[in-house]
Amino acid sequence: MTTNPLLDATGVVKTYGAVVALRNASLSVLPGEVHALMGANGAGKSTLVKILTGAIRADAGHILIRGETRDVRSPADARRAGLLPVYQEPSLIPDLDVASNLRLTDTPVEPFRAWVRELGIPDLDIRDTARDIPLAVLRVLDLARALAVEPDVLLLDEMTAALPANLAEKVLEVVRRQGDSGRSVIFISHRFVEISALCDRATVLRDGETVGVVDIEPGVEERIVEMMLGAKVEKTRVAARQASQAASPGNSRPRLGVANLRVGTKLNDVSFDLANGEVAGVVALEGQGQDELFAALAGSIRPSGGTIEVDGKPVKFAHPADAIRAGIAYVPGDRTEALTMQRSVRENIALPFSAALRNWGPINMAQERSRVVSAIERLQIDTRAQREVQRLSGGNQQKVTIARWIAAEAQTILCFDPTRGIDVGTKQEIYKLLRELADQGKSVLFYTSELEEVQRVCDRVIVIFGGRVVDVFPVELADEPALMRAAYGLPRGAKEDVGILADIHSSPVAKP
Amino acid sequence: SAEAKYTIGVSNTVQGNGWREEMICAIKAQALASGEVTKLNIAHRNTDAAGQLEDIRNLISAKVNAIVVNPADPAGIKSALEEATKAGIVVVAVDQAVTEPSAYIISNNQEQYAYLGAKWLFQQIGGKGDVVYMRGAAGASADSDRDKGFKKALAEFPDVKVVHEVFTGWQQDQGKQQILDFIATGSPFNGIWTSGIDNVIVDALVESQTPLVPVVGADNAGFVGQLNSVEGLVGAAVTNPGSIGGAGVTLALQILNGKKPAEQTVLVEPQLWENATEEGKAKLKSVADPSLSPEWPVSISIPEWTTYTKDQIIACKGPGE
Amino acid sequence: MTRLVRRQGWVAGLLVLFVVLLVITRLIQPGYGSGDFGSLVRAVLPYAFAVAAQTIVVIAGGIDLSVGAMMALTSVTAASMMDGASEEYALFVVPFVLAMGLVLGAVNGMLIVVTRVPDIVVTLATLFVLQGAALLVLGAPGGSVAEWLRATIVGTVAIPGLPEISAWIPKALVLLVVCLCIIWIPLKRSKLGLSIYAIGSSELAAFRSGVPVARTRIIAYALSGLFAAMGGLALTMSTGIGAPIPGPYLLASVAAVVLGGVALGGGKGGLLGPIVAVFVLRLVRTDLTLLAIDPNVTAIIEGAIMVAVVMFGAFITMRGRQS
Amino acid sequence: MTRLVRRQGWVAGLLVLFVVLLVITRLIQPGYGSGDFGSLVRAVLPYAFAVAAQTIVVIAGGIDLSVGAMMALTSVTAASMMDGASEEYALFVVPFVLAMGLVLGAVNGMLIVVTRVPDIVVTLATLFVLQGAALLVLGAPGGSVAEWLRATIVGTVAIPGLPEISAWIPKALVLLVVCLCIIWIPLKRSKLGLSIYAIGSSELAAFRSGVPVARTRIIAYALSGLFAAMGGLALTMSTGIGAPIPGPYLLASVAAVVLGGVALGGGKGGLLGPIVAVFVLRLVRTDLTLLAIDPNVTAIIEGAIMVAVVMFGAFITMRGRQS
Ligand SMILES: Nc1ncnc2c1ncn2[C@@H]1O[C@H](COP(=O)(O)OP(=O)(O)OP(=O)(O)O)[C@@H](O)[C@H]1O
Ligand SMILES: Nc1ncnc2c1ncn2[C@@H]1O[C@H](COP(=O)(O)OP(=O)(O)OP(=O)(O)O)[C@@H](O)[C@H]1O
Ligand SMILES: [Mg+2]
Ligand SMILES: [Mg+2]
Repeated sequence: MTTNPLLDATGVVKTYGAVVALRNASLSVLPGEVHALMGANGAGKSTLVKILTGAIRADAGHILIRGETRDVRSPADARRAGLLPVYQEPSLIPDLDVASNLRLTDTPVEPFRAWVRELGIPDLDIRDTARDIPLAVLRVLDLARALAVEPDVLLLDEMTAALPANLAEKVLEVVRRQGDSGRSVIFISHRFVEISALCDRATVLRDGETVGVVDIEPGVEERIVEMMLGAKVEKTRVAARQASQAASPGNSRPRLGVANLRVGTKLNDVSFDLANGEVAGVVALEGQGQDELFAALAGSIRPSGGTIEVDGKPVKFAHPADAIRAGIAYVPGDRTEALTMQRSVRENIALPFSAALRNWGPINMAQERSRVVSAIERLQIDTRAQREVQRLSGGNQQKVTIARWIAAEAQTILCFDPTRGIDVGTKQEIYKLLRELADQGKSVLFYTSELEEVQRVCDRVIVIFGGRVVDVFPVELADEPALMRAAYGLPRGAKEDVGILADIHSSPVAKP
Repeated sequence: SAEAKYTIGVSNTVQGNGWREEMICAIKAQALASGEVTKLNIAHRNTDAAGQLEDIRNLISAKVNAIVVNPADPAGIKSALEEATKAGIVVVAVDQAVTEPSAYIISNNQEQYAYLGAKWLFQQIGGKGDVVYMRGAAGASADSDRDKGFKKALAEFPDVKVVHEVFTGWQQDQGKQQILDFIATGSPFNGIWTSGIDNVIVDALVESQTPLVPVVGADNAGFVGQLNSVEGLVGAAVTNPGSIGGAGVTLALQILNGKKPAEQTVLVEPQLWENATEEGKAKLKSVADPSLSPEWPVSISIPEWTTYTKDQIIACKGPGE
Repeated sequence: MTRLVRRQGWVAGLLVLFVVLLVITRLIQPGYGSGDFGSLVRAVLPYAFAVAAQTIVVIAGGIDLSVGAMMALTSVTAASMMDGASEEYALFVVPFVLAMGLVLGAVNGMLIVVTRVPDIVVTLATLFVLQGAALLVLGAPGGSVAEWLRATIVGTVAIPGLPEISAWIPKALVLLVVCLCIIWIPLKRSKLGLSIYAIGSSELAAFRSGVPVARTRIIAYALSGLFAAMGGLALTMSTGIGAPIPGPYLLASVAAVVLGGVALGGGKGGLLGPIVAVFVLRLVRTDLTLLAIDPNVTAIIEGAIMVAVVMFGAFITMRGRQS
Repeated sequence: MTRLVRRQGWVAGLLVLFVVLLVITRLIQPGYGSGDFGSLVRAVLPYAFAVAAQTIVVIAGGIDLSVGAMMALTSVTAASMMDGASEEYALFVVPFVLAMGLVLGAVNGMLIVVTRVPDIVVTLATLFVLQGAALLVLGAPGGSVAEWLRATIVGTVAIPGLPEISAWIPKALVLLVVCLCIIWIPLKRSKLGLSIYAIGSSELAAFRSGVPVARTRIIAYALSGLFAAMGGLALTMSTGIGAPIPGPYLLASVAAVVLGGVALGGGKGGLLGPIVAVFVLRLVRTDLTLLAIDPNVTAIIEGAIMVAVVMFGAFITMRGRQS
């Protein structure tokens, strides 16, 4: 290789008390390449990005930018050095409008607007306050803001994780072009499709250490996974229910019966049943009413019409506690909505079953402890930093949100994109866990933004569009193209391929 | 000839204090007893000189005929008092002097108050020893006047030493806390001078089983009662009548009726009642009034200046109430 | 347009409330006129500066418990420096005291930034320290003020040919508006102002957007100190003395900030709302005096009004959000 | 064991500080003995209850500015009810006043929950209201207290056969410990306690986890009111009267909560830390008295100590995290 690296970091170390976030990380990025940074949850990817862009200081390590040592002390320094990050969390100032946010960072407005349009948001009013803008759009604005100053190195930390497929696709297109025009991109994602469609090389982190750099070529996936996890994992499809089981739903009442459910203007008319021992998938584009559906079933908002039945009995939820009493648990995609971040893993797991409504009595410590411990073991939660949940990595936090419901012995679990930003190994575990729960007779409603998950986990798929159920697929027919078409509201059997996921290798963004 | 025709405004900047409460009640009772006042307009809250300027100007806006004011500071409210006089309002300052020359003043002599009590105390401990000096509120003008009197007495007794000086803020709980803190240090002392936070000090001495030393306080009902009843307590009460407020109303009405006093300033001189001598004991017995709230000065009236009855001041009702 | 109404709705509401209160005042006291309005403005003056001092740190996501003590210290400093000095000497005293406020405020900010101790704790501690310092400067109220300084807040501004209108423009109001605008308007339009809002809204996001968080916070506290020094000077100018015991400005400033629609979490609101809120609160006090309400009840009424106004505002805001 | 030290490190540090201060006190005043310790405990009593009241709402993610006013109101109520009444009547007065605190606290909580106005605003308003109410009950300090009540905090507990030790156990300390433990320990071990920490940590997450947020918040404020009422009673018991103007308990309670390691954001900390912090702060005051420091300077020193301790704590915490 003749070109010198644009960015070259070696021996980076960062510790938080007893937790070693980075042990010995290195990363070398060439001009014009899209470089993937991969690793399991908690491997240290976000930490490395923050160090490279001056958001936190490393304990040790050398960072060369264009061959020169540079001490990047703050994000402002990083900008001057041509490094621009899009962090895992949105970075716009919530109470300022978009225009002020641009002024604050000296971002030129016109290029920004152009990028926003390019990224698939035609109607942005830059006088809108950031707080009022939906999360997915904010992520895109963050990216556009970075692109508008034409950085040499763009660092994208799980940029696509919270995006609906249509926006994610645009992002991938744009990122690919950055590489083509000679700028470098560091790209973090847990989705292999994106990595293989986009990246030239990948650096793999494990436990804070760089364990390898590989070129992306067909078939490299297995190797990366092996490096990431230190062992070979089976990435097989989790067996769906036996056809015979699936075929006999009539013998018992459904666990959950939803009829003509309406919530405000977002959810117009949704009806379906969820059987005992079934995992039902829900697929929808961003903002089609799925949020409201889950919130209503979880008791956090009141439906404006329709009925919900649990085990054949009609119920009305005024509070999540009512839903919890009815055995319904809700796992949000955004962990901060579920966890009390300053409290311990134990308290977080114990909270739903201990702090039950109308029961202020003493906690049965021994019983609580045993239930908590068994849930932690079951999900193999990394408890090194268990005194405060906020110190766990994203993936481990997500495991806690699921563990609590296992400890609480919920009968119905509503999972809203539970694998968002989770590494492949953990994902497999979660798929397996959901199947196991189903085998024990529990019911799972599973919304996902990653269509390939559907066939791994679900028995059946409910597709929602415009606040209505537009189709219900048996799992055998629910391949990604079919789901994608249905999600866009197209009738089954329509011809056009929609989106990058329809056929990855012939789409224009694929590598030559 | 007394027909009700005047509105009187009142401005006071310390609330929740027994002395000031007696002052307000005396104003109300005197206004009622005089029969010449239709309405009292009372601005009574905890605030500073700037707040009192605001209150006085509001009273000017309310078009009162006279203002009785207990100044937060003698100089700080000059401008508003001047405006009041210009607007034809009679201004009477009570309790403390003001620098505005057009205002009439009827006041307790604060410097003399401290001097009398301190001198008695120093004599009582034999002209030498350690005394605790429990002042009022830091920065209050009555406190600095009293400090002058105290220092004057102290200068006359070179062998008397102040071992401990604190500001009680004229707060009972704070004063008690401070003396408890001081007792807790185990430092010896021969006498205590207080700026009117007195009965809780005696309580503290009794509760902590410290030998009783001479205590000087004000003529508050509780303290006067203690001087009469607490075994072995030697002490003196210096009068500082809160009923001066009633006198202020009388003076204001006299001026409104065209009877101006010869002097712009009328001083009410304090008296000292002690229980070290037999005649002192008799005097203290005669003035004691257990029916009063312990924080109220027992001198609830000032001869020649107030005409209300004891029931009226205790009822604390003004005209129209 | 609707955006403007939405954004400035709270301030507009307060202005309406103020006008309604003025009308009520005229009903209670038919003679209430321009002179009385002048009195109101002079009463507002120290409160307004205290509120400005509080507003700027609250917008920056902090709180300043030392506002009242800072005013006391600057007030006694000014009064004791001018005591017995010539009229011209005051020309030096004023900038000196303002600089003193700026520096003390910056010290507050630096302590917060460097020690990482929460603002509420640091300013609580400086409250004690400044209060003690004020007592060291002047043990009792005293000092004096230059005549020309005192004159700047007495009387009205003469607009030739318009005696009617000029009677309603007290000098104190002009002084207040000038002092506030001279700092606030350039600030609001500068990147510094934007940065202050940014760190108040989200410190992390501001840091990641390249805002020098520490420096911005220190400047916010320094400006707060400057406003507090103006408040101290206003106290000295109106009373003619310096008083070492802090007046009721701390609680009043927090109350007015809240009433003025500035979120205590930071990042939101402006200066106009809190200033109008101060006018409202002072006028309420005037009305209570005019009505000769039992003084022990006035505290209850003032508290109740505050809850009522803020509750009403919250109600309106919620309705607005639903529709 | 190390876990315990780490978890309770802050509290342990404060305890060490307290012991060091005691030793210093003995050095300054060799005669400092058990009787003086008794005085210290009696001085601590009202502060300790004020701090307990503040701690519980701060853990629940709020703040209560009305603590001092609530103490004043309960204190004057108790004192005026007992004034001239029989000794037995006090047996009724005590539970009545405690219930009053509980109800007033609950009203605070309900106002916050129902109106959704921020806690700092609501309790600021109730501060004014309660202060006014206290003045209506007693315009000036007054009332009295039953002798047996007063006796419960005077003297020491007699442990037969151990006069040495029992001299160091003042009744006031026993009363304090009993009152705090009787509420805090069951709370800590109950689901209610878990819920209070949960809403302080994240309201949304607690709501989603089935915690009845509104009810938990109301209960937290009610318990705060109960502690404040205990504080009011303690005031009446130690002074023998009720005083309508709030003492310095609000600022002191915030200071001690912070010094005691309870995060002002909520969800963290316990009761022990703030209580030890109160003892430290009072002992500092004793030492300053012993050293006969100029009273104007003591305020400065107390402020400086507060910053220093919290700074030192922050420093230790940061080092601990790095190693
Ligand atoms: N502020 C902190 N305090 C303590 N530990 C931390 C902190 N931030 C990160 N860590 C720890 O550092 C490790 C690396 O975290 P990091 O967020 O970099 O992981 P990641 O690779 O981005 O994981 P994910 O894919 O889940 O986002 C984790 O073990 C995490 O618990
Ligand atoms: N984070 C939130 N998001 C949406 N609504 C909320 C949230 N928190 C509370 N609420 C609403 O506030 C109201 C009160 O909630 P809370 O959980 O505290 O009720 P509760 O104490 O159980 O009341 P009750 O006992 O009367 O049923 C409910 O109507 C609830 O919908
Ligand atoms: Mg990450
Ligand atoms: Mg992640």
